[in-house]
Amino acid sequence: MTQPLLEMRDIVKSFSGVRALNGVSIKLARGEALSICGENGSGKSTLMKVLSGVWPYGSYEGDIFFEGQAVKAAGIRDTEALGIVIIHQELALVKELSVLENIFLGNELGSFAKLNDEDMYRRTRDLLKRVKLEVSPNTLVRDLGVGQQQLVEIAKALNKNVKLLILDEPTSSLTRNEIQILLNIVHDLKDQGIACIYISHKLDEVLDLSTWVAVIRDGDHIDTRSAAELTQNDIISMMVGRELEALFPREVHDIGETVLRVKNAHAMQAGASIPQVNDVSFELKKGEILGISGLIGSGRTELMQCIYGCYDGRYSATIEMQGQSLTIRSQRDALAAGIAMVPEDRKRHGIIPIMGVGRNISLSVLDDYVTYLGAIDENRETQDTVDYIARLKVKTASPELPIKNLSGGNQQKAIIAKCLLTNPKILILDEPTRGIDVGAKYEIYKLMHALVKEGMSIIMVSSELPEVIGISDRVLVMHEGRLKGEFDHQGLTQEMIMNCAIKEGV
Amino acid sequence: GEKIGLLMSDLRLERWQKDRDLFTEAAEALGAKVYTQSANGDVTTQISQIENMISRGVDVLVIVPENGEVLSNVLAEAKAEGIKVLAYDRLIKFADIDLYVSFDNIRVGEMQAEALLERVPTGNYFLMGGSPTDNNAKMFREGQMNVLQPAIDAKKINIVGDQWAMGWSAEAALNIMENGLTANNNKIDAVVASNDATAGGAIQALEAQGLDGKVVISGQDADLAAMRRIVAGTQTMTVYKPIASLAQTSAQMAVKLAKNEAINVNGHVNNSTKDVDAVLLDPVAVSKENLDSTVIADGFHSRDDVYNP
Amino acid sequence: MFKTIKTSQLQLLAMIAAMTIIIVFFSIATEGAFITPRNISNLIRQTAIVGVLAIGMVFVIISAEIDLSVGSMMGLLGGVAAILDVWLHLPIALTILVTVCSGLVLGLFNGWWVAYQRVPSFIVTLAGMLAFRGILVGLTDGATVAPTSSDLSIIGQSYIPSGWGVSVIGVLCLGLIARVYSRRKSRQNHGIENTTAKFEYAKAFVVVAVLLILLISLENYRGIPTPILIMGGLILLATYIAKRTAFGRRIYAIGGNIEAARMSGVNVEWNKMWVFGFNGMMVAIAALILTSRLGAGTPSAGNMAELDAIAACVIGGTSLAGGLVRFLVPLWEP
Amino acid sequence: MFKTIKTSQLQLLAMIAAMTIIIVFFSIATEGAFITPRNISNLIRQTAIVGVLAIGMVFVIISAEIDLSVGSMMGLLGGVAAILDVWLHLPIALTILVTVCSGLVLGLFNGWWVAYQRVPSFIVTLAGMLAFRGILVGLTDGATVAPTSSDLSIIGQSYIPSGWGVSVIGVLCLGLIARVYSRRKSRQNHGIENTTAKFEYAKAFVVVAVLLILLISLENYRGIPTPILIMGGLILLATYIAKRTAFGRRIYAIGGNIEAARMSGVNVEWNKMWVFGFNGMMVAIAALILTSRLGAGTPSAGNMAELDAIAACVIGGTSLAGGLVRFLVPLWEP
Ligand SMILES: Nc1ncnc2c1ncn2[C@@H]1O[C@H](COP(=O)(O)OP(=O)(O)OP(=O)(O)O)[C@@H](O)[C@H]1O
Ligand SMILES: Nc1ncnc2c1ncn2[C@@H]1O[C@H](COP(=O)(O)OP(=O)(O)OP(=O)(O)O)[C@@H](O)[C@H]1O
Ligand SMILES: [Mg+2]
Ligand SMILES: [Mg+2]
Repeated sequence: MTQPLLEMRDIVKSFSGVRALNGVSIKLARGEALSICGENGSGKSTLMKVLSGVWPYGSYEGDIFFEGQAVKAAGIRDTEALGIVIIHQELALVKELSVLENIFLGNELGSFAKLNDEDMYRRTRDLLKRVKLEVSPNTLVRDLGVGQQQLVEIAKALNKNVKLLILDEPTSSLTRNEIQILLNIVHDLKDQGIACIYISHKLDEVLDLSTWVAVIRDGDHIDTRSAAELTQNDIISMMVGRELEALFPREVHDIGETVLRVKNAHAMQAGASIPQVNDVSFELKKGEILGISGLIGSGRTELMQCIYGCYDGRYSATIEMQGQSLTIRSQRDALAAGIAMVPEDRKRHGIIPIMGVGRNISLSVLDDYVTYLGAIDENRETQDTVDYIARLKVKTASPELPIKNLSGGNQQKAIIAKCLLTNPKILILDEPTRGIDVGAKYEIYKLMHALVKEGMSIIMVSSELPEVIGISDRVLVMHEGRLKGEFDHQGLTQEMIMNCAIKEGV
Repeated sequence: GEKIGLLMSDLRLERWQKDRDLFTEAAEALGAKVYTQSANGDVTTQISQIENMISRGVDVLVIVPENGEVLSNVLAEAKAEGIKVLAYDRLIKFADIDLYVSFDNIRVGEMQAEALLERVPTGNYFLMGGSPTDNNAKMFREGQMNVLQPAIDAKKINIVGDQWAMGWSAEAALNIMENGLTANNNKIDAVVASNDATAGGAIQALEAQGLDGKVVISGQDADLAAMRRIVAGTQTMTVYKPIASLAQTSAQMAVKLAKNEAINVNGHVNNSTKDVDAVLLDPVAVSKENLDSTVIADGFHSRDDVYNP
Repeated sequence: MFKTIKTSQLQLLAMIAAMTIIIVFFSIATEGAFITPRNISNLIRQTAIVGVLAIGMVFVIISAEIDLSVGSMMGLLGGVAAILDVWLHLPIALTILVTVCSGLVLGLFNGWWVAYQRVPSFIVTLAGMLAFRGILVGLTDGATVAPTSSDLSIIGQSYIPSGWGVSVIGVLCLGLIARVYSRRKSRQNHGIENTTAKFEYAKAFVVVAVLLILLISLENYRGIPTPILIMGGLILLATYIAKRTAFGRRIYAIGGNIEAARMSGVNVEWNKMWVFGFNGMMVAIAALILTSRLGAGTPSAGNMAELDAIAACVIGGTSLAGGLVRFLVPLWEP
Repeated sequence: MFKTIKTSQLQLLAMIAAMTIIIVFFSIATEGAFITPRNISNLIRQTAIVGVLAIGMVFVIISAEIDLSVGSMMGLLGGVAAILDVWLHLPIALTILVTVCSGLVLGLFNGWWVAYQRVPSFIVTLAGMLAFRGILVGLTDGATVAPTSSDLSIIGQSYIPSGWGVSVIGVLCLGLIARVYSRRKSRQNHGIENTTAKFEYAKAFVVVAVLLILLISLENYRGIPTPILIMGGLILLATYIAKRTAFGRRIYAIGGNIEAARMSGVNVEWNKMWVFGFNGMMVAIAALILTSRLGAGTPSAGNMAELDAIAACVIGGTSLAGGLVRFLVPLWEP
């Protein structure tokens, strides 16, 4: 390594006394890619926030050098001027603005008094083509799915004058195709001499892309090694501190009779007459994990929303549970019937940011703790939430810490805890392991198996094919709102699912 | 018949509802048609309402101004259209108006002070003014001081507090009085309150100290609540402005203005633009002794209402 | 195993400092008259009405809505109370009951439009502001309705006899210390690290001290004013609802993230409507105090009171953005 | 190539329907007096002040803040204008300049507290509401400052001579059609799919027709009232700022997701401060119209005007939550 482009030395960052980073050092040259691996809450995002100026100079200890110069950024604008561009783990798009407006936000073309919309339009279109996103530049971001929004973020970053691109878990909400697009883009950038820092829990991507892999555990820098000499298992053992026997624990389930029967589900896009879910019928059996796969926008989330009673357009579906027909008009009806759902968009539908972790977890079952005079039995409540925090290994300083201060993966675990506390018969998980580290994923899979053994049934929507294949007993594949195929897990391969998900016709 | 636009400042108060009813009745008896609007205490609303009346094509505007100094521009328009303007109860300044019908406000203040001074020639006086933004409130105070100043100079009476109740609000008066009593250790002998609403608030504070009926207090408007307090002995006096005569006189004058007939005036008041023709009516000081012969005899309140609440 | 967060120490110091400054400032400004028992009694008596309004408003604001109609509604309900008392000579208990129920109904009506019809609360309550005032003028013909019965005066103008006051405050102080103790105990049981005992007890001690000083000043004048007792009781009730009941928790969740609350099975509409209902009852109680204090129902009563109430909430720490700060009375946080 | 969304067709129809209903209703209610040219002239003249305030307020609300001080500020600036005119006899141009600059300064002052000191705008402007009113009473001693010079009256009370009015409206109509045409052209050049030509021209035609009908009614009375011309000009300016400048776009972003805006490198504080600054200038212009209409500066002027302005914004479609609806005047969307 000659003159490194970036060097971070002994970075220490604490939040009200708790050390999130404990002396981390990294180095990176032009044209190289560095992956940072670590469990949820190990401090990866925090390190990147220090680098990009979100935490300004002075709020951390240690030194940062970029192109040989010490960086003392007061804010994100300073680092952007240097050519450091970050795509945050939590999406930073303005939902009310269009794709075009978001991409150029803060960097608008044109003079002070007049914007040059034509040029911006042309450039946006080119950028969207580059990330292979087929939407109009004038679409509002709120009308895009999470995955599409992620692509917009990437386009936005590409639009800037970038020397160092930081991607904080960019692929957690993408399917295989988009991930491939993204990986290709990053490879191109590397060839152009642009450096990348890449954070992901998907180790195959990490090995595919990186020159170097740095591992962080609990804020401590474990090691940085050349990617060429590492295997996935090496990384895992560095991250977790022990060996995992298998990524996907497979267990035999004792599958019983049908508990849920969904017939003729239809859903129309709000305000238009484009079907999102088109005549879908399926069954779920007791003690079964049912995987649902498909491309982004294939209507999986919408189908789940129909079952959970929270789709916000027109929809209809006949739902039978254990032979009884059910009318589910709201989330409350669903919960009362024993159906719980972990939503896809954690920030929007999952957490109450300012509430404590514990109180987020107990929100759905408050009625169970009510004693006299509407009072909550806090003793019992705390007992249960603390139990679940321990059981799911949610990493939090205290159950009273506002949930917004938790790392993304730990927020996800807290939401799963919330659903489990309702003691559901049917658990719907929409992208349950998005942004969760391998260790925790493993825990969640084991938990799913345990739950199913207790007689629960699980529907899991997932864009990660290995996960779908590795965990489910049965897999449904959706395409453009229709059910396209049904597979048993025995002998199922990723190619079979992809073929089914992409193929037109029956 | 003649079209009369009646523009009230604030119909939310009992006092002005009476004015409206009496005026309308008298004017319609003379064959005129009356359109009424209330500005609910807002100056810009009143201006808009005057404009709307002009475009309705009325012959006379009878205005109770919310603020008598801000109507110059809009009244210039009325003048240009040949519409006559009568200022009702409150003077309109900086404008070419045709007639001013009112009670003598300075005289009201004098009556209040005289009544109190007669009963308590020496002692501590507390001044409870009306709304600080109301010009009439200042005229009342002027009248009060006309009477009180000689006694102050002679060191017979002592002013121990001087406050203004925002918006003539009873609640504000109550708080002011409570604090006033506290600051003076209850050593207050007379309260010069400018109207019955503020008097009502002050009396609540006096009552809490067991001073109601012991401290003399004035008022104005002859509200029903005030009449009952006078009967009960907690309020000393009020100034009764026979609204009936104000309303009826104004109605007659308005119709005469509309018909371009001559008018008998009994005074002139300068409004910074000209000496306006004025008809000034006499207010009446009402206390326990003469309430039957004035307020009740006029039918302003019924005997039953006053004596049997 | 877990740690607790310690921002509240600062808060406490800030409050004590602010109080000291205010007291010193006014004492100097009024040449000592400010800290006489009688003046303290006056001061807190005069804040009772706004205080009660603020209690209801806090809930509305925490659920990320606003109520601009409270001033007019207080005027209207005060008028209703006066009419029941003066014109209809109803017994005091019935007057109170009818007024509070009317408040509940008006509040629920506002809330129904906001929650179920999805009209922004700003519009609904702006309309309410105009409508309620109009109804009041219509009901009373713009007249002052007076004089109220002596029974009604008790609510706003009387004092609690000495012995009672002492016991009330005594019970409060004991209750507070008991609560601090039991909470520490339960935290320990769940392995949540406690703030240092010294600090928690210091806090409780400050509260007890303030209450006792207040009690002594008030007893030195005439005893605890009834409206203050009412307000105190309502504050306790509101604190209880906000912090100990499922309803309070849900409101907080709705204000924090309405969509996530809905996904968690919270009946958003119902809870929102009842927030307005509760607010309506608080307005009714404030109206009773007002009418009792004035000895009359007047058509202009409560003008602009909504602004005072909102200001009290905001300055007291509830953020308008909804649910940011959860304590009506930070000192009461156990 | 891409599709554009067509919800605006419905919007257009709804607006036309609403207008028709209102006109018919009032015509009947007022026995025909409603649709006389003179009354139309009155009506739109009377909305000018609230209209101008609403223009500034829209920006504040879009950036997810609130300004409760505009009523008091308008009172104060109106008083300042009256003092400059009545007491100091300044020439009209100087009076306007000083008033507008004072508005800018007051607005920036509010904005500085909100943006840089992070005090919630609710508190800052509530304080402003009280302070500005207090300063006004202090300046004028609670008296009305009158009468203003005849020059000042021009702003609020005069009319644009007939010929001028026709040309102004004519230019507007031509400009509008030219804009529709050039926009279609440029979209075509860039391969953006256009809505059908018929629809776009129909829309432009409706706007032109409404403007012409207004013009005819107004000319039938005295011509276009100056305050309406001012308001119209400011609406054009505001629409331009909101839709065609980087400042406007950034305000939307700040209102929509302040964190995202900050992450995108938008100088959030600076832009917020200037939103209040712009609002201050609008308040100053409204104050000039007000003083000119009143022919005086009065201490109670502008009371509660903040509520009217906020209501106008909310009803006009800006969501209080900030930035949800982006059109100041839907009809003007080209
Ligand atoms: N603003 C904050 N206040 C308090 N603690 C914080 C804050 N931000 C982060 N933390 C804590 O710092 C630690 C590191 O968080 P960080 O977000 O960097 O984790 P991460 O490695 O990115 O995890 P993930 O893989 O889940 O994204 C966590 O324990 C988190 O709770
Ligand atoms: N509010 C909306 N308005 C318009 N289009 C929408 C809206 N919400 C979603 N869509 C579109 O609907 C399609 C389906 O969305 P969604 O992402 O929920 O499907 P999915 O199969 O669950 O995909 P994934 O979960 O992998 O993102 C997408 O094309 C998305 O752009
Ligand atoms: Mg992270
Ligand atoms: Mg989905």
